[in-house]
Amino acid sequence: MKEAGATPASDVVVPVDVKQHIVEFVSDSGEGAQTVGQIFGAVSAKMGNGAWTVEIIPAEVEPPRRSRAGASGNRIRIGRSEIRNAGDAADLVVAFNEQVLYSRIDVGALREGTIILLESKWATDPRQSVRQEFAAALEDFEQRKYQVYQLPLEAETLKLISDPRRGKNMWALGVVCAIYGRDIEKIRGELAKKFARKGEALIESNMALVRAGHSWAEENLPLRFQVISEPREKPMIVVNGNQAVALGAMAAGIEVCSMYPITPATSVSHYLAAALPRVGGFVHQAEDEISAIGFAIGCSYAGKTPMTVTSGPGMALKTEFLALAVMAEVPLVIVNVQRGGPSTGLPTRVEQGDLLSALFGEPGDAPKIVMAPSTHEECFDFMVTARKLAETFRTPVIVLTDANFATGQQPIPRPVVTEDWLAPPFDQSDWVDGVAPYDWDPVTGLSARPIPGQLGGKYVLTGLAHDEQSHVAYESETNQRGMEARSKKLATLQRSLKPPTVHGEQEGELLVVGWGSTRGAIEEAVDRLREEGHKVSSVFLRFLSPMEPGLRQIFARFRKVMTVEINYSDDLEAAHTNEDSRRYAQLAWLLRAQTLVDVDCWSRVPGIPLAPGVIERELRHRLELYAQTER
Amino acid sequence: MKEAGATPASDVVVPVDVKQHIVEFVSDSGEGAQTVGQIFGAVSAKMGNGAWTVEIIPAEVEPPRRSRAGASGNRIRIGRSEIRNAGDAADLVVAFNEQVLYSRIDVGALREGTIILLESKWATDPRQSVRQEFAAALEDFEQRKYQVYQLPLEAETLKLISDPRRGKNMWALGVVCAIYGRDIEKIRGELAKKFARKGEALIESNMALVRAGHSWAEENLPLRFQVISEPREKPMIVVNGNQAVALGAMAAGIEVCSMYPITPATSVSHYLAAALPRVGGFVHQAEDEISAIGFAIGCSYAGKTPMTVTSGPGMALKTEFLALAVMAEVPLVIVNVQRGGPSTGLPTRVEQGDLLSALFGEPGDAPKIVMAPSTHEECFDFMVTARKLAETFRTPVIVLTDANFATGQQPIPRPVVTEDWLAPPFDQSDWVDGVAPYDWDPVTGLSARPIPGQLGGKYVLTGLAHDEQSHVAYESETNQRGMEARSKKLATLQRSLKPPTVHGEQEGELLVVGWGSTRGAIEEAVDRLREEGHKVSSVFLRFLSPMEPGLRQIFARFRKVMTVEINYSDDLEAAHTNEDSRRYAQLAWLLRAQTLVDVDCWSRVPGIPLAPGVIERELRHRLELYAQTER
Amino acid sequence: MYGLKQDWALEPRLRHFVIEDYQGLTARWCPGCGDHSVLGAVQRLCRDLQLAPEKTVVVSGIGCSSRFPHYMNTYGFHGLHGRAMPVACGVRARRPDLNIFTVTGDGDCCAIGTAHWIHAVRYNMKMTVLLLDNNIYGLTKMQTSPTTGRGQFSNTHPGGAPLSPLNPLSVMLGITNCSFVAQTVDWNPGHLMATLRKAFDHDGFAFVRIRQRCPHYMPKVWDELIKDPSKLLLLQHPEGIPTDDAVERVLSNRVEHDPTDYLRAHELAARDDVVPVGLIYKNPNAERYDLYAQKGLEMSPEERVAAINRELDRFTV
Amino acid sequence: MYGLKQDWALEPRLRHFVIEDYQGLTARWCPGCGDHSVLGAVQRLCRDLQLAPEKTVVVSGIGCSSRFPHYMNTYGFHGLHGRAMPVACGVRARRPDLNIFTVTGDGDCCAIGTAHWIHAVRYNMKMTVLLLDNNIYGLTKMQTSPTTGRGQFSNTHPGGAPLSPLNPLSVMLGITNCSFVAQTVDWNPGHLMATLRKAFDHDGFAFVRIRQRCPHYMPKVWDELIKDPSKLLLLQHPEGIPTDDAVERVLSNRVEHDPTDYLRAHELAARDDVVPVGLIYKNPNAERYDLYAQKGLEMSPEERVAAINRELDRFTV
Ligand SMILES: Cc1ncc(C[n+]2csc(CCOP(=O)(O)OP(=O)(O)O)c2C)c(N)n1
Ligand SMILES: Cc1ncc(C[n+]2csc(CCOP(=O)(O)OP(=O)(O)O)c2C)c(N)n1
Ligand code: SF4
Ligand code: SF4
Ligand SMILES: [Mg+2]
Ligand SMILES: [Mg+2]
Repeated sequence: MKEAGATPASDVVVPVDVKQHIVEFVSDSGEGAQTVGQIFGAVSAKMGNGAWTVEIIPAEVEPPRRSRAGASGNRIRIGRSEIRNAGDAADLVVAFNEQVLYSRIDVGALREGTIILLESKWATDPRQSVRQEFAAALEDFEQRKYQVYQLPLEAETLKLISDPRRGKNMWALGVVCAIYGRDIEKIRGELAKKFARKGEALIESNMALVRAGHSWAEENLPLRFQVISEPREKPMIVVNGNQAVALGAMAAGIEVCSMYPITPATSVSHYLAAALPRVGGFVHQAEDEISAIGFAIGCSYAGKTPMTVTSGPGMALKTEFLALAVMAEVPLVIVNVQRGGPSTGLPTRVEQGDLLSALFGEPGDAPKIVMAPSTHEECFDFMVTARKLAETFRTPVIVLTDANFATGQQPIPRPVVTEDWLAPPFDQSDWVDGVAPYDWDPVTGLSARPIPGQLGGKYVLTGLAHDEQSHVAYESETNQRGMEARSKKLATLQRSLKPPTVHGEQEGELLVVGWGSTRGAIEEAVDRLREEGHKVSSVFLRFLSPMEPGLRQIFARFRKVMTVEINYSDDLEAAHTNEDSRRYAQLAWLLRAQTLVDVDCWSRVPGIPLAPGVIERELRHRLELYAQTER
Repeated sequence: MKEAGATPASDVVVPVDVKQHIVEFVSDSGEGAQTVGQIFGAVSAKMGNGAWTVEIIPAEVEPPRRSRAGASGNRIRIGRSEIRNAGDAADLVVAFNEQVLYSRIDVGALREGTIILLESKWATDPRQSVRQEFAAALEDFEQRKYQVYQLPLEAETLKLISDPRRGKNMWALGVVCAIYGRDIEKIRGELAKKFARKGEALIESNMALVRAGHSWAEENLPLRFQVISEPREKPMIVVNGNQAVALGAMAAGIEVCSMYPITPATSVSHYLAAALPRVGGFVHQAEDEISAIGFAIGCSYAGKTPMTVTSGPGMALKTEFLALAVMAEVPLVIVNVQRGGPSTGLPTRVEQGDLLSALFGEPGDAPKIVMAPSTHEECFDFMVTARKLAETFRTPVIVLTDANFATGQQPIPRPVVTEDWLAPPFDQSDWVDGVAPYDWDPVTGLSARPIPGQLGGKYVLTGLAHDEQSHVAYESETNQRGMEARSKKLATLQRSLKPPTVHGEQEGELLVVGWGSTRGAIEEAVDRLREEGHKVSSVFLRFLSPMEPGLRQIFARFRKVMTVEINYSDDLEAAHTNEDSRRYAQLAWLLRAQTLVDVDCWSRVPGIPLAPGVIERELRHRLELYAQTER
Repeated sequence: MYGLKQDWALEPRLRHFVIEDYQGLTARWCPGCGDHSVLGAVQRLCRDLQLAPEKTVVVSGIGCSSRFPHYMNTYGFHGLHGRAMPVACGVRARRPDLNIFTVTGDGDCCAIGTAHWIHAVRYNMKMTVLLLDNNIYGLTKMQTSPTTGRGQFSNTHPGGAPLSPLNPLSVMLGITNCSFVAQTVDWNPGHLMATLRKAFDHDGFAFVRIRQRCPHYMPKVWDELIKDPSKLLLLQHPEGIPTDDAVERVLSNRVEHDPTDYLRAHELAARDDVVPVGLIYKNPNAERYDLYAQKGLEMSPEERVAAINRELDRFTV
Repeated sequence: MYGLKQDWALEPRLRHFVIEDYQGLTARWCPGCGDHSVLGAVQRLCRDLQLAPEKTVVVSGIGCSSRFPHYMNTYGFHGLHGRAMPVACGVRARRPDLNIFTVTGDGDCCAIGTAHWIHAVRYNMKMTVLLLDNNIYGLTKMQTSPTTGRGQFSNTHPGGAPLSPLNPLSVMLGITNCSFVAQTVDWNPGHLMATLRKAFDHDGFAFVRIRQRCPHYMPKVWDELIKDPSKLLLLQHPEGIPTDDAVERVLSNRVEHDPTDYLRAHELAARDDVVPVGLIYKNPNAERYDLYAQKGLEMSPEERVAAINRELDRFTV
């Protein structure tokens, strides 16, 4: 253990050059570790580093202090080039007490050698129990081979302000900025954004703390890391997935977000509630999720462009209306920010468990478009695409994101919004005489839809089986024809899609298939194995319904195909199942049925994102296993 | 055309011996064709014939008279041995006017040569339009090669009573009884059951009409058919599928049916509403389907045995609570009487469209037991099994029946109810000390559950991720463990199941796989082809989740495997799809994913049961197709 | 598939509408069903007010009564059981130009639709709402509805309904922002028309409970009420539903009632010896959520793109 | 897994319960959260009445307030958001022997749970219902609830809530069979206890709306009410909530109110200048659906088998 304060650093510490580094700030809830973590991420992005910032959130609203349950903060992974996942173990952790640090240890966020900057004041706490806990922890940390530096966090903060809980985060930020050579004047800009309304004085007092931390670290800490960055040419925005979705929604011309609060989807509407009125729309908070989608469907029927956003339990409630939207062909974008299921499950945690229910959740045949962005950029872009597809294919479109996206922040190129994205679905000129409201094209299944107000377009939308005139019809042939038309639309879209791009070699031993927010981690794992010479590639599906074409051909070029997903499957090696009963991961299930390829899977439900190192280990294990069983 | 009344029959008409015959009664709604159809079926059953009776129901409550939309009645198929589906075209139809007959012609219920007994009075109707319609129809019928006999239905009835609308059905019944040599004294018993409360006089006046019709036919109609019957040894009950479900529910010890009305499920609860109070229970009509299942879950949590019953749109609304029941392991029997979907769809019509949503409808992983009875007897038996499995496996069990069962009536052996079927799930002796409320067995995933009132069993049920103590738990391992335990239960049940029995040869060219109410028709079609020497067999799955074991082995013995289902799939020969995009029928999809066998399918959504002849034709076509493409 | 014109403004057209312009498919209700009279009344109302059919939307749920839109020759939305309200509110949200009628049944509104009904009353968005209350589930063949009388036989309560009926009027009066509650009967065309007219003119959520005959399943219940007009209590007031001689001749049991008198409204609504017909309650000061929802409707595409860019500025590093 | 004993009768045991017998996991609400006081009061009530913990079930939905069951050492059901009522009614249906508490929040009860709430009031099954009304969605981090004040900032209405709050008391008074409606505040332990006690003793659905502090998200709203006790109007009546000196000392603003006076109850419920605390309304004659539901509970297995055989007879040919 190093006693940081007591070890004057040599004047010139030569920075260690690193490709990427993972930094965490953890504190009790309310001590502001989240704020400074975000600022650190934003400043790094501004300087041109790749960055991924993810929140550490306690399960309770006001958890007890100095408790594992109360850990609150941020993990920031920065790198020379783009960073697309939260990485493996942390390289450096700033902890405001040893208990919150334990919550990170519990989830495996640390490794041997991790540098810990730990508030030192607990050693002299008036409560004996606290002193003991702290001493025991220090001993334990030494055994775990962490590099601990004690920080006089509160003591130094108190030199500048009277309530250290309102400032030690800034001082700590200063320390970390010194370690990573961050430009602290860039912090000013971030603080100005944050405290715009609260006035210059607050910004200044915070900057003073940052500077103080910075100077202290320069004098007392022998730690310097350099993550080379190149200033960007194009403007970037730093957003989490929910913000990207919200911005994408506005750019898509969506003017109504009809929702009911649910974690982790709510923050999409929090931002939209503030922003939509500024761009000419509003958020409707309905009395429940059923009403939320019903209201959105009403909007869409009336020619306006709505969305609804929710998570697992809310999706369940929307099932009936979703089927109506499919049956009556009402365009609608539904965003499902997936969380841990089933039932209330793990409300704040990540899972990819809603794929099969998105495809097959509704009684009866309800073909619809299902998309899953796999990057932050796609979170934005897919909203625009989804709205376009919804209108063109006259159908609901489900966009599946997840809690990993919701809380993970990343710099992405600033999108250029164009006016035609906003265009209303239709003008109100007269409906073409004699064209039926469901004039299903015999090849594509597509039809144009009339909007109330359009002369000559009058029709009565119904969820009953209906003919081209939207008249209720009980005839066998009519029912078959309507079903066929709706099914054809998916085939039509599928014909317009390109096969997905394989990441890595086009053929080899193992192909890893994924979808959604795991992309960054899976590709990083695959790249590590490739560097070692393994013939592993990966491919990501962004369209799940219809599925992108050409999969069988791609799969055929690999000896073995498997998916990696964050949802439940019976393990390949589990004793309780056999080939007859094994329950596969959700994408694997789809791929098996569609391609008849023996697609294996490795999936887990840890409630946290899959780290690249974890995936790497499992892929390595699979490679060995396949080698044993198949050669 | 034969002018029946005008053609005195020879004294002794020799009856034509037939293996089976299909008779229909059709009238305007309210004219009682349904009543007499049911009586004819019951009497035939009583005499020892196999019988299947199915209602013909108009879509509206009080449709206009003499309209195709208004056709109301019954089809009765009787046979020497057991009859397990409604058959192909009718052999003999009694029609109260020619318009309702057209509605039967429209759905393909008639064939060349079908005998029609048609009310003659329209020829002399005061309205010219009616006379014209009637005349035109007679001409048309001749062209269609039907054998038409005119009946003085109203004229003869008027000889006995003043309002013919309240009696001509009975007279017609007498006619048909004469044709088929039915014992008209047996009718008395049926009438007595029906009119028990209304008094002897009504029964007598109806019997008089039956006798009059009988005599008239003996004198005037040259038609006699003989369907040989053997008096049964064991007592039989005549029930439709919904009644069988309701009786099974009571026999299973279910004391609460918590429901919200929805066609075609409601009749289960109509009967239970009358019967349950007699056997010590009650029907709860909730304010909606969500509340209905919530109430049932509350009952079950409190140690009582409830069920809920619904159809498509109601199932959609139950999605969220169903996931809770899976997550918190609450035993519950859910009956889904499937109807045409998606959305409101075809409320009165048959479909098998809810299989995938039953398995995968809930966001997150929600393994549960899904069963589908394939005969009327199973409709009864599976309720008893379902309740037992629900308790033993501590899980919801979905029983999928459909509108075909709901309205099809059949004689089945009278079940012998035993007391242990009724036993409450638990006594209230103390909970074993130290046993957790979710003491998941590491091999089977099973655990016993405490019931409020049990000393020492206190726990707080939750839909959040939880540990063995039912404490909310956010840890990765706990979440994984809970999921695994719930998944293991399916594997455990699967290990206890036997492979399904193949109908026909154990190997061959084509294996047809089916589920649910199509069994009778599929096996009849298969048998016809087998008689012609085709190597076709069939197999029925009654467990859909988990699936019965040994399927791969069975499939391997056939050159080609396909499913026949009443739900939507892209046709094998449809131009709009290809192997990449074809959307398969629901069971086919499951089988492909699980077995990786290239399971083909033929499925349709006509809203009416698949007739054996239709299936036979399609199988024949498939045999040709396979022969072309594969040899 | 994307349009060109941004606004929904309609060029003025010189058109005159006759009753047939509002008639859609032939109504398939039972003979004598009260829904027929309501349909006729709504069609006459449209004609009298010369509502452009293409600017008129009839939203409904599922039930006999909810087949209403098919029989109108306007735009219609025959949605899900119990869910007419959210759809109608959604249609209204960004379309102040449309005439909206919402048609619902006693099961549709007061059972499965309860939550949406309560909250729609509170949102108070401008529309005319017709509750066709026949005290039974008609379409599904005679199950108890929340408004079914206690002891009444039904298929789900063969021993008689165990609870006294819910009173939709009393329920609504307890909801903040409730702005217009009227009651009428389908078999008094004069009063029905006058009530619909008043409701249509109301600036907010105008709720009319129409006692509707179901001769098919509940002949007795309705016969009694129809045969004895003294069972109806006609509410009169200058602010209320205007009544003419024809109406007053039949409805001799009358009382003055100021519809802004909240407690009196409660008292009247709760009466079960008579059926009060007329305007039970009106609150002209209730807040309107549709006015809130329509904000920003006038923004041009350029303004919107500029505004979105300002949003992106917030995230730009 | 099937049991042997048919009846649920418990042999009498001689046991004495202390407060710790009702304490479950450590409550994880924010410091100062009103839920803590309600939890304490319910635990004291159980102790005072010596309720057998294993015969007591606490049912809830989802929300901060709905974590309640975990902190009790009884049976509990922490179900779905908005769906506490149907579950609690189901528990009651065939178990007259259990003590049932239902705990819900203002979002849980008055937004997503509206339909079940309205109908549970109508069913009037015996249970004690606690609405922990903090005027906000707590668990999901500060969104508008139906009872949020107009203009109040929230994360879904950063410009202020657009509508005046729903009044749960007024809503319930409009429901047929409503039998017990009381209001109290979490920060007056004496009145809270007295109210819970009265509610528990009520034979039917006893609904208590508890104004509950959420210092985390709504410190101002609650501070104002707490600091000025004259904002509370204490209702007093021999039939009402008994009040002692301690309560009366704090609550000096008092009025007599006969809880069986329906119109007066409406008038009081609707007041927004003060918060009436006490028993707003009581109807001892309301019908009870649980009595209907319990029919046949006493039948023996032999009787049931015989009855089922009689049913089979009906179908036998
Ligand atoms: C989710 C759902 N549940 C149930 C039904 C079946 N259903 C159709 S209409 C209806 C009730 C109709 O009663 P009401 O609303 O009073 O209308 P009425 O037919 O009497 O006019 C029911 C239960 C359905 N279509 N959807
Ligand atoms: C179906 C569903 N929708 C939304 C949510 C998210 N959610 C959980 S609690 C809650 C609201 C909590 O507010 P309230 O009922 O007032 O309880 P409080 O937290 O204030 O005590 C919401 C919207 C959910 N769990 N389930
Ligand atoms: S059943 Fe009743 S409500 Fe339905 S159409 Fe017939 S009369 Fe009207
Ligand atoms: S957020 Fe509010 S309601 Fe929730 S625990 Fe904290 S103070 Fe209580
Ligand atoms: Mg009705
Ligand atoms: Mg709340």
